[in-house]
Amino acid sequence: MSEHIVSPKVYIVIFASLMLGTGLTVWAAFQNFHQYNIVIALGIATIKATLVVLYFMHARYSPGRTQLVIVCSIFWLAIMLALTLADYDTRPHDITLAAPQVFYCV
Amino acid sequence: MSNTPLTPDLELPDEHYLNATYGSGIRSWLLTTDHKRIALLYLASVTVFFFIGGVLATMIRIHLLTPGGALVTPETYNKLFTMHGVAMIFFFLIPSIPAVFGNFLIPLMIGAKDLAFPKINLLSWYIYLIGGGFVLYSFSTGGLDTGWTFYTPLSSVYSNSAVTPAVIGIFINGFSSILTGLNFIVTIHTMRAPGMTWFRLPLFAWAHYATSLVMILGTPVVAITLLLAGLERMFHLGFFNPALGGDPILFQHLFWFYSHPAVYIMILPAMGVVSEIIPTFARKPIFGYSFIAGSSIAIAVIGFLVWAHHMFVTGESTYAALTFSFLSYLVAIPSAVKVFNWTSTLYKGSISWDPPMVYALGFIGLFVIGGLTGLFLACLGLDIHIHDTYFVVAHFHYIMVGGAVMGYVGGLHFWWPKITGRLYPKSLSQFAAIILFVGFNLTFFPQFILGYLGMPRRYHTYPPEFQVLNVLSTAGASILALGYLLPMSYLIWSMRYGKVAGPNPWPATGLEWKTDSPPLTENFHVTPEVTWEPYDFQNRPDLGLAAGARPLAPAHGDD
Amino acid sequence: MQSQLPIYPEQASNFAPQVDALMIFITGVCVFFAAAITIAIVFFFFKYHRKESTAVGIVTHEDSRLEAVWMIVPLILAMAMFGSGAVVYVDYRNTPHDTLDVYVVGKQWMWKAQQPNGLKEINELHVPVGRNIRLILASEDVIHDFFVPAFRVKMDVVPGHYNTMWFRPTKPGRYHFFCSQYCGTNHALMGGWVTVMEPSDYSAWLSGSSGGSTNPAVAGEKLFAEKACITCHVANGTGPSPSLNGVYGAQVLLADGSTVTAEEAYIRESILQPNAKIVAGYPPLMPTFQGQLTEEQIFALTAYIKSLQSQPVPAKGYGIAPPTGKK
Amino acid sequence: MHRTGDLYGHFQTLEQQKETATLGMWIFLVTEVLFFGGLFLTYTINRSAFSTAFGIGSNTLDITLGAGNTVVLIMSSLTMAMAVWSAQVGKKKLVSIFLIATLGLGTVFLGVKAVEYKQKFDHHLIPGHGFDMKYHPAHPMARDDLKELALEKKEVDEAFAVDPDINFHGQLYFSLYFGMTGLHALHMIVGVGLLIWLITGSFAGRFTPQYNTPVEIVGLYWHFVDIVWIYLFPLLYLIDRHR
Ligand code: HEA
Ligand code: HEA
Ligand code: HEC
Ligand code: CUA
Ligand SMILES: [Cu+2]
Repeated sequence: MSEHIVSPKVYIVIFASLMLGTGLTVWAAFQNFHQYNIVIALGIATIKATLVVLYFMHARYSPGRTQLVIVCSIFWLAIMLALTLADYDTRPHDITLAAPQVFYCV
Repeated sequence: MSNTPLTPDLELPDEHYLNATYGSGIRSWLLTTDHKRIALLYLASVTVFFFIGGVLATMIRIHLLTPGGALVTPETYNKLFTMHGVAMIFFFLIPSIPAVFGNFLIPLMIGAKDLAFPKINLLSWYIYLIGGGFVLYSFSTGGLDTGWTFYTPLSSVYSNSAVTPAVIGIFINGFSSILTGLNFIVTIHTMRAPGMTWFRLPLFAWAHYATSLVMILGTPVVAITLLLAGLERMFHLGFFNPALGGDPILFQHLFWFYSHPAVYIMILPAMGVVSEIIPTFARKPIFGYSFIAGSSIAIAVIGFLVWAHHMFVTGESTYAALTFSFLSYLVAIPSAVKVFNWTSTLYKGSISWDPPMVYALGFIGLFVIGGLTGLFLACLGLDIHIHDTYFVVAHFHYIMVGGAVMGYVGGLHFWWPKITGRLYPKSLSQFAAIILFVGFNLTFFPQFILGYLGMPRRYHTYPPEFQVLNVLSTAGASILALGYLLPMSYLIWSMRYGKVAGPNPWPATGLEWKTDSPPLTENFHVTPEVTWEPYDFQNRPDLGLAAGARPLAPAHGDD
Repeated sequence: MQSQLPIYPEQASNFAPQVDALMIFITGVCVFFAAAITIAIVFFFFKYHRKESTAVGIVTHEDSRLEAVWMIVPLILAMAMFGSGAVVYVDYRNTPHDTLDVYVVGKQWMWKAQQPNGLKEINELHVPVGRNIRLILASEDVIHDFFVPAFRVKMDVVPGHYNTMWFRPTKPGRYHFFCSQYCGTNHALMGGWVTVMEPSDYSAWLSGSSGGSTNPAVAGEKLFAEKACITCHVANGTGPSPSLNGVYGAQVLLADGSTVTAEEAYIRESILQPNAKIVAGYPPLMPTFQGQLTEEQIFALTAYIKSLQSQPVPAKGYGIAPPTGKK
Repeated sequence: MHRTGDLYGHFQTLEQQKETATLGMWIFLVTEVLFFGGLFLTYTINRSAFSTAFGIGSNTLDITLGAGNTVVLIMSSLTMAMAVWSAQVGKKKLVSIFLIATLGLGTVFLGVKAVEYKQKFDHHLIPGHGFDMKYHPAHPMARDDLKELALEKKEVDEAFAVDPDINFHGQLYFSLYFGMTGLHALHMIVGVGLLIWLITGSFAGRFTPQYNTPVEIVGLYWHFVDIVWIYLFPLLYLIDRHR
């Protein structure tokens, strides 16, 4: 396994982008994008996370096996979230969470 | 005695992992990093839990002899089946084959000196012990009465039993399972001997690779889920408690996200064992090697997509139910592939009746019934009726006891000579297999009928019309208990008095049989090089068998 | 009732024959496979039994076509099972519209049912034969499950959530019902009897034994005044809030542009979490009644709102789409 | 298990040993993803059910501390990456320096977290009996804009009028807040322990271009913990800020 050495320049660039991303999320949070606020926040977070994985964690230069491991983790997380949320989203009247206070008295 | 044509009078090797001492006696076991010794540590500890679970099962069956309940109070009965389920699932069956045979055999089978992370391997055993300790503490201080599924809000708010230590115990134990899985995957990836390509891996290793996938991807989820339920109980939080806004169904989603795949943690290794035994005793290459290997992976992957089939009547959305039912049927196909391939392997074989083979065939029979009844449960319309009845109880005992435990006992018989260097009485063990098979069917077949008649599970008392079938079931259970006592006694007997087995008593083709029995601490005298295809009897003169009618594959070197 | 060793419970609802048919179909397929495999194993076992201790078997080659066959054939059969099961399930989960509604509350460890006229029963349930019955299920503590083997139906009773189930009894008689979701100590005792009666007997029973009970719609009307709902919800729609006349079963247009059908769950939500779904054209004025009403009172209010079906529906503000004559 | 130099006896080569360790760490991180995943799912479902309560809860967090901590953590990731680089190119001194810097930043992060927890405690935001999401700071801090506070108080009061259960649902938010950040902090503490172990090694000059696996795999772990925070920050701190 010939080791790939990432140069500090790359690290600095990535670091700068991460800082930029952080600033951007905070700024975006104070704007009103209606239901897209959350999408934007998570979008930026995902870009940041991707940068960390690819460069700080060297995934870009890692053997295919490592990349497969990463993809698997995302895939399984997605399965868990997607299938569960699919159930919640397709329930007819979702009042599941309308906590009733039950004091049954006959 | 056993079929040992080429090994007349043998003696145990002078030096092997059992008599090698590094430091003084007991310490050399408790601090060992030898995967074989750790496997034996696990063997001892899962046996303890099997006993505990078995005694509880016996009490359940005795209690159900009469409609009113013959033995214990309702509270106690509820604790019995809960503790039975917890002990059997989390502390016996999930670790059983992987932690015992997986640990012992995977390095041997792939020609490595040890697992990738020997210290972590030892650590995982200690974690298991700590988790087990918590659970035993819970059992002995008030017991546990939530059902092994820990459904909220019963477990997190209403139960008065010792839920918290049990949940902590299972949480901790989860990490033992994760570390085992991690170790296997890395080992199989990086520690293979020269020539041991992926498609020369024994199917047992494939099965464990798939199992490990489930362990590392599923276990963390159940760990966090039980942690949340435990926190909810301790600090009155409300993740799953509707009175505070939480959602009890969410707990079920999270729980089954692990616990459905977990059933494949239990069955895949047993399938791996059977895939080793069948070609060995049919003396021919397994039919459809790559399909069996692939189906293990397919089961592990698709198995993650079906969990909510345990929730068809919770009020989950109709669309979700349709999806999960559909996917449940898909996961049946790879299992079908395995069964058909095993059966075809027998065709034109040279089949012997050695004990492991009898267990393996028993496995196929019972697993097929168990698996096929899974199809009844996966059927949406039918599950409305049989959900949470004894039909379910029968289904999973057929797979877990008839399938997985039978595979485990079969594996014990198959590798016992390798582990201890000695053989056990042949006809007695065949007899035990028959007893197990008969006792098993008598115990659990009536439960299918009970379930369809509408007897709900987890009932300490039942309407009198169900009594006849319950009595039958209890009668079967006593035969079953005998069936388990027999192997336990003669295997222990054989450790001292059994005939010496020699390196390869059956003979079998795997690498593990190319070293001494019991093996050296470093497993092999020299690192082996693999030049043959898996389960190839024709081109293996070293096995000392009559060469096949015609050599099929090009002859591979010498060895 | 039946022979000494019956293998299936009585068939007493519209679902029973369907579920039994599924059972027979799947059993047929499974017995076929189980038998085929067993016979093959036993046959091979004897036919190819090893005769010489050093004999080896004859290599048979992998055959992808064979593998394909035994993947595809089971797959087709499995899809047939899936499809036929799905049909029954979808039918079960989609309640017809002409149901007789009975409210059922489960709590550790008893069942309480309330008939449409307010009659209450404990661990008993009386229903007329031949009518579509809908059970509206609520739990006060943990998850329970209402299970009638003779009807082949069950449904979990989940706290914080209404589940419904329906069936049409087809045979008068008395049938066991059970709690089939483990719910603590006396889970096994949490059962009772469903009595299926001829419609005439049923109405006689209702009126005959309705001594102490009040009609829930009547009780609901009283509550409607007591809890001051009436101050806002004026019948002719002139108040600050929508008239509730005719709302039940209608399509309601919401502020976010979507519509919902005003069924029990929606009404319950409107009372407990008024701001979850705002009716188009109205301000979110309504206070929550969370914690101020018992499950039973919610049932009563719902029953009252349902009874407003027959009242004249005022000309619409924005909110209520005209009732879709389906009721 | 005997050992020759840095090579454990059951491996053939150092390269194999390194490959094994790296793969092992990656797989461990997969389990971590799913471990946190369960929490994220719980969070998602509860947030979508109780968005008001979650919004109010989120607005009680101190965004300056949160954002500051994000910066600190990203910086520590940079220094960690640099430590790996230094080991790879054989600058032994720099390894120690960067590791110490990482350790320092990690400690700062934990310190800030402690300050935040203390604040929550003072504001009665610990789930349980004393929990009260109505904002009534006993001693408004200097930077608290009183006008904004009043506005927030009004909003909260309105929300309470509509849904008296908001305190329950706020507790859900804070349970998740403490659960998620607590678990994250626990991972940081483990990371700090690992760093201390590395630093002692680096003083002994153990990490060379030939052998730097420990630095590299601890680095992987550290970056992962950073990633978790990258998600926690917007999810917990930034809900409904625009109002
Ligand atoms: C090792 C354990 C194990 C295994 C392997 C399985 C395997 C399967 N299980 Fe099982 N199951 C459990 C353990 C297991 N299960 C447990 C413990 C429970 C109860 C939990 C609780 O509530 O306490 C349960 C409950 C359970 C339910 C929920 C029941 C309910 O509560 O209502 C369902 C529903 O779909 C189900 C389905 C299946 C299916 C489709 C398979 C399939 O994987 C089976 C595949 C195998 C075959 C199909 C046989 C071989 C194939 C052939 C011979 C060819 C012919 C095939 C076709 C025609 C398709 N199981
Ligand atoms: C690996 C898993 C596993 C195993 C091996 C078993 C093994 C057995 N189980 Fe169990 N069982 C479960 C997993 C398992 N079970 C689970 C998960 C549940 C659900 C729990 C829940 O609802 O929460 C359950 C529930 C369950 C029930 C339903 C309880 C209820 O719903 O009310 C019953 C009833 O018959 C039962 C019986 C048995 C029997 C007779 C055995 C036998 O096979 C056991 C035989 C073994 C021995 C008897 C021990 C060996 C012999 C000795 C130690 C000698 C000494 C004993 C004598 C002399 C008698 N089990
Ligand atoms: C302060 C005024 C007020 C009171 C008191 C009040 N409501 Fe409402 N209600 C409203 C308003 C305004 C709406 C429409 C906006 C909305 O959907 O929240 C509404 C909507 C509803 C709806 C949904 C109607 C539809 O057209 O979809 C139902 C059902 C309802 N209320 C029932 C009740 C009941 C039952 C009570 C008493 C226990 C009650 N309300 C008390 C103001 C009130
Ligand atoms: Cu109620 Cu079981
Ligand atoms: Cu399942």
